[in-house]
Amino acid sequence: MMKPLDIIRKKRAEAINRIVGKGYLSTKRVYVGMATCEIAAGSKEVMEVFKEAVNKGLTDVYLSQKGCAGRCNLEPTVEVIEEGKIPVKYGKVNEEKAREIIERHLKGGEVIEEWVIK
Amino acid sequence: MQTSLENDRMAKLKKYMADVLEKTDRPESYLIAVLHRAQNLFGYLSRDVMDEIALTMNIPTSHIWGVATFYHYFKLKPQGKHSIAICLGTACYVKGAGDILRTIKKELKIGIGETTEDGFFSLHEARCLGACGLAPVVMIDDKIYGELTNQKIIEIINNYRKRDRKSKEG
Amino acid sequence: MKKNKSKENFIITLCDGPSCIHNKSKELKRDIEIQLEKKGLSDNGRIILSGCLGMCSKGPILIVNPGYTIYGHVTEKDIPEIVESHLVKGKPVSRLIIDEDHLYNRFFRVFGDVGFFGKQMRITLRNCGIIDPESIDDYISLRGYEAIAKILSDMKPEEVIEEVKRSGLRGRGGAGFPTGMKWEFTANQKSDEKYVICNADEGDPGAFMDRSAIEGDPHTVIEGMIIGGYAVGSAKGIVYIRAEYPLAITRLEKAIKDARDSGFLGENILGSDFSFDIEIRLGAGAFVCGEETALIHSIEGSRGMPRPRPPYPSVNGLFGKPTLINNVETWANVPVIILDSADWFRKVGTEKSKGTKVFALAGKVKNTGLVEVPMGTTLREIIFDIGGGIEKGKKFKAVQTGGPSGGCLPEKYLDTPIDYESLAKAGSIMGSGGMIVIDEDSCMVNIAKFFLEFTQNESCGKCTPCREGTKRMLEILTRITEGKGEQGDIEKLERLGNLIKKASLCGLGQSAPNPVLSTLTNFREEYEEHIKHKKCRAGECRLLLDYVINDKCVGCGACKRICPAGAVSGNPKTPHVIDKSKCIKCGQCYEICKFGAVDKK
Amino acid sequence: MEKKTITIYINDKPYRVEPEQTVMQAADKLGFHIPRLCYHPKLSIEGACRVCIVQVEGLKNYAASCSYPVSDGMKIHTNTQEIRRARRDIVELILDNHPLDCHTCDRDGNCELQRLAYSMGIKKRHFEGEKKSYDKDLSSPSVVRDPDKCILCGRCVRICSEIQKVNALRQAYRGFKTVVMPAYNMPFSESVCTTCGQCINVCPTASFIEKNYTQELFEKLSDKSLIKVAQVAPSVRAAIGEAFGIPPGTAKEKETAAALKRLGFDYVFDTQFSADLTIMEEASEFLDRLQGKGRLPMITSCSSAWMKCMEQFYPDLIENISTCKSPMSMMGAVLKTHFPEKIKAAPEKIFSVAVMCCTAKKYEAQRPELKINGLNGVDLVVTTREAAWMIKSAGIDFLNIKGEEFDHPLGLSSGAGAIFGTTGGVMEAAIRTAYELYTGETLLDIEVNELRGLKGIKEGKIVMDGKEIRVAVAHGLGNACDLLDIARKEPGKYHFIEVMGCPGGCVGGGGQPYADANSIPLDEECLKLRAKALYDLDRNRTIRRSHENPDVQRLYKEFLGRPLSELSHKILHTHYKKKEPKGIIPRGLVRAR
Repeated sequence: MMKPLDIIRKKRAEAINRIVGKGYLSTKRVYVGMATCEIAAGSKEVMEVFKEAVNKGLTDVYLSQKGCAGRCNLEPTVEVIEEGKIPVKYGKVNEEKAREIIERHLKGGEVIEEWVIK
Repeated sequence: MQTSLENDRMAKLKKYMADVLEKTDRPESYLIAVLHRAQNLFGYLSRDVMDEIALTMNIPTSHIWGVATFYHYFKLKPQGKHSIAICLGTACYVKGAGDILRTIKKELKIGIGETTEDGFFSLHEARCLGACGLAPVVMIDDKIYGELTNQKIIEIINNYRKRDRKSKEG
Repeated sequence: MKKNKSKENFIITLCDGPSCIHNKSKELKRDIEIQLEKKGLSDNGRIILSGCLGMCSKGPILIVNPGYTIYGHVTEKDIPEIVESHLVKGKPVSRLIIDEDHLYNRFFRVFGDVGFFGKQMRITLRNCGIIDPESIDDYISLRGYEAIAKILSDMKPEEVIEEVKRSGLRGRGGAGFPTGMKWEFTANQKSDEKYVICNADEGDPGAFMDRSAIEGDPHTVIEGMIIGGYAVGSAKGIVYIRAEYPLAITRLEKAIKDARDSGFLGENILGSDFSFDIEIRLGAGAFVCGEETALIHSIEGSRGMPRPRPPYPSVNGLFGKPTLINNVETWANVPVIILDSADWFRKVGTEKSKGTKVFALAGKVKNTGLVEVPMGTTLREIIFDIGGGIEKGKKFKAVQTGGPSGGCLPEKYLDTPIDYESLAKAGSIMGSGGMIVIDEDSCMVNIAKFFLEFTQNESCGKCTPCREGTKRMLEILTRITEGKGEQGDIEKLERLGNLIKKASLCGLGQSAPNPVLSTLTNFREEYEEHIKHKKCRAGECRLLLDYVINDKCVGCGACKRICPAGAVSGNPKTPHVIDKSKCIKCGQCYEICKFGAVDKK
Repeated sequence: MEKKTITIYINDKPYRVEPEQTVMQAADKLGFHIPRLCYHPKLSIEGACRVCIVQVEGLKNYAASCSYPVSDGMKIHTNTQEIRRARRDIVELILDNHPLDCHTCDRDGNCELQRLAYSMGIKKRHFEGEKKSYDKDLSSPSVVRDPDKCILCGRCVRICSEIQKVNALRQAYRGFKTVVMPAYNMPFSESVCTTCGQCINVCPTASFIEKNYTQELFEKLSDKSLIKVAQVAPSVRAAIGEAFGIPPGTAKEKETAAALKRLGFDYVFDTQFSADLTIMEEASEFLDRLQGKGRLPMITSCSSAWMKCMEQFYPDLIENISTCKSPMSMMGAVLKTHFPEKIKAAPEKIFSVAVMCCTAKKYEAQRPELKINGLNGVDLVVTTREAAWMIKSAGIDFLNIKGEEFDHPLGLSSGAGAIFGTTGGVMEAAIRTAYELYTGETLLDIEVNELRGLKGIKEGKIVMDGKEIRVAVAHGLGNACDLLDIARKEPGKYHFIEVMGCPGGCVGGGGQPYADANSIPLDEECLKLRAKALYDLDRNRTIRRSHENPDVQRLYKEFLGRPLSELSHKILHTHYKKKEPKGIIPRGLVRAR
């Protein structure tokens, strides 16, 4: 019989496979904060913008929601993570900024420095 | 129509209670859950609803009344169309929620726990809505408005009024 | 700050843990700066001093990003090599690299370069803001539910308890009772049924870390509870959560369902003979239900009124059965302790307070938000280093910790290290972790009144001291803020406060006077000013203000028309005057004046 | 084996005490009376008032002695200056939210709060402020609820839910705004309240008090056009002396009769007479049922609170209730029919007053179905307390009064009538008569010990002509409900059930004198002594069986004919109906909480 530790290892492998299957290995991973506080600050609308972009053919991007990291007065926050690069954290993102992040960062590869949380 | 809607709600509540009774041998411990469900369906807890719960769940009415009045979440009167919850958590308070509350009270001419004469707004206080970064905040229905000023809150209230008027006309 | 718009190519992090024994980060930083200057790289990256990184035994620690390469035991001699090889040639220095994989440092990988986060240490909130909280796969991929597998494979219940005891973990909800001992008491009871409860009735106004934790990483709490259930011999867990947290409830519901579907909850977990399941019960808006026995009554379907202890819930709890209650943050620590070991955990923090503590930093501070720091971090570090200091260049006046049960600490306590004992000694408490920064614009009497109003409103009404006593204290405070304070009021407040503290039935009552007593100790002069001179130095107590018309007045008459007391006089187009004796201090003249001609003093 | 003991220190002196008890229990036995308020030995521990706090070395806070357990080596301080001051301040806080109307209050002189304030030495008030202000509930004919006087000790809520299991009362709202009330704050008269008055008994203040009819009665007593007739319940005589400082257990039968005559009653009759009458009817009815004419088990119907409880919670068992009116109402019926005939007066000129140990009798007197030719059988009910007050108020020297006999023709009673006032008494009386009616032989061993005493549910058996009759007795509505739950489940288990709504039976009624300064309400010893007074009266009577009462025999001969005659049925029997006030629940799983 399998020990629980063996079972969990198997489950983890399966989980990772599923995540990868959802496109985790895309060049860019985008995380939109979706906690009560983020939503109150308008993150739902921001998420919609990203979703729409993905639906309309934005490729090589893995889009996911995340909980609140705790940076209250800069919410909504969006992270863009690329392997081998420093993760980029955008604060106070609204729909307009989200569109620009899509254009300039996700498509154009430019980090929009003035919106980055440091 | 109104009554059939009420009947429908009552049927849903009864179904919920039947499910509770089915799954547990401690039904009284689900009283608060049942009250939540009832308030969810009816908007508030009426005597008729509480009587029904007492009979079905086999819990003394006095006990249900004691519980319903103890917890501030439960409303014992019909509520206005929109609920305005002003956050009086510490962060909001320090950032001037007291002032905002005064403004709302003056604007709506009601106190906390009351409903405007036209049945349009009910005013409540909330402990902390968890949006401290946006303090001071109010929650109208399920939408949070933050970084309020006296002027801003009046504008928001007026927007609700306008929208309602439009939907009536349109 | 951004002199150079050139692209940031690297970030170097140096561990600068507040209680670090190495304490060499500042010197190392200087060495690196010199090396960077030499290579002309100064403008291409940043050097960051972080909070404790939890790798103390291998310190000093230096991390190079991108790539998250961790160097251990770094000395000044190693710096030129690291800069030359890693930053210039892009070849990491393999002899210095250490392999550390802790559960928490994933958060740091993403957020470590942000000043606000870099100074923190994320154990309980390790996954918040990192994973999709609605994806159990995300959680599993980060060694989620491995702690369960580990105990089910290799540990007896008493070994689990021993590990928790050894970790030094203490309850994060208030008084800081040793968690392992609580577990042991419950485990020692013989009973056909036992319960494990997660207290998520976060009612402290201004605290929202439990909500964040559940919304951001619900599985951690679930895993902690399963471990607790295994340790004490319980098959049934209940999460008691505020109804005001709909999103947290939805996420928790989904997480429980997913965990059940994946075999982490339910019968024969992971093929073992241990079974455990979790149910959610909603609160309904009663702060007092954070108290254990009140919470139990609430789950039982009654008014949430506390009962005398003993008997403690570990002996006689929910439905009269032995019951283990911990709060969200406490539970979230448990999987880490099991996987990263108690020995590792107890290295974080101070002698008597181990691990980290989450605070909800709010109020008049620049960076508001959730802060998780190792115990022993000072208030100053949190407020000024992480929080960025006071907004709008105002002056710091006090910090309130512990919510309505805590106290207000003035500047002289800023260097107090945060742990249960030090805060208590200073006259406040750790509490559930609310931390409100107060500046010179706030009146301390008013702050005390605010908190007392809250507890008064939330008092269940069962015991006399709390029900009647807080009411009388509030009346006295109201009197003082309205300029009707009398000689002897301060003594009455102290007499009542001490009575309520020592004679009340439950923790809510016993701590209700704290905000008043601590402000009486630390800001007594403000009370005295209110009472003797009828003055509020912060200008917050309306009725203590004098409204005066200054020379900007053009005599438009707006104030005269609106004044309900007929206190304004003056001829058109000449400056008006306010008759102090008639003024009722409603402030309407101040609000209506378009010329800024009315002063509040 | 010797009992294990531990050492505790009270005020620095060591004492050996038993473990597993509270500090208060241990202290009580050692002669330290720690002040207390919400505590009641019969009820669950509330720990709310905080008056009983003590200092325990090593504890940061004070410990409530009512709930804190003793442990070996514990050092307790009950009377330091600090704890005295803390207790004083707590009692002052209670007073600060309490009307300052002691001298006009119904409980002036026997109020626990007043006594406490005195013993705390509260001379000054430091913390006065806002006071609560609510309307009195005067809707019930029996019990007045005055929330302003309530100090939220919760005793009423606990006795109503734990002992009586009626659950009419609960704390509602919370904090400073907590009020004890029926569901929805509806009038008491519309609630499930059975009017038993036990809330009055345990209330330390005047928050619950009987509806007072003394002024109305004084008025009527001075009305020369009326013939004023009183009847006195058995347990009144067993307890009224306590209101005058006489120790419990001293029956004051003749003194009560004499005092009531001095008050201005034209006739003073004895409810024990009509108790004998009740037995004649009830025993006959039982034998009828035993022979198949009606449902078994038969359940007694003397207790008014019980009747309301039954109608609300056990409507399916209404047919099992004896159709007999209570002794009070039987007397009332005779007073408005046979008696005026006999003295040649108009029935409407008879003003019929019942002096009862009971508040529920005030409710019963108003039941419309008990009317006789459109007249109330009983026009007015006063409790033992009200009667005692009237006697004092009228300047009658109860302590030195010379006793007088009750008046004829409705004043003579058997010993069986006397024991009607205590739990098990009705059953015992019924057995004495039923046995003889059934077997034709006199029952010699007439004291049925297994039906005496304060056990919640008592069972007994008698054999009549070889037939085993199984009987059961319950006192207190909670026990009664438990008993009926058994009877409902096992319909054949009993033949005959006696229920009295109050703890201990009528001797523990809601209208009995308040406990004195050194006692507690519903003290078991006191209840036993009151019962003993009645058993003594029984033992000292030459006539101890109801059917041997010559006046009862005469009443049948002159007026009623025989038990269960048509006339009996018309005036001495009644029927009960299902009642559904708001807040009713069918009895089942949940009762107490």
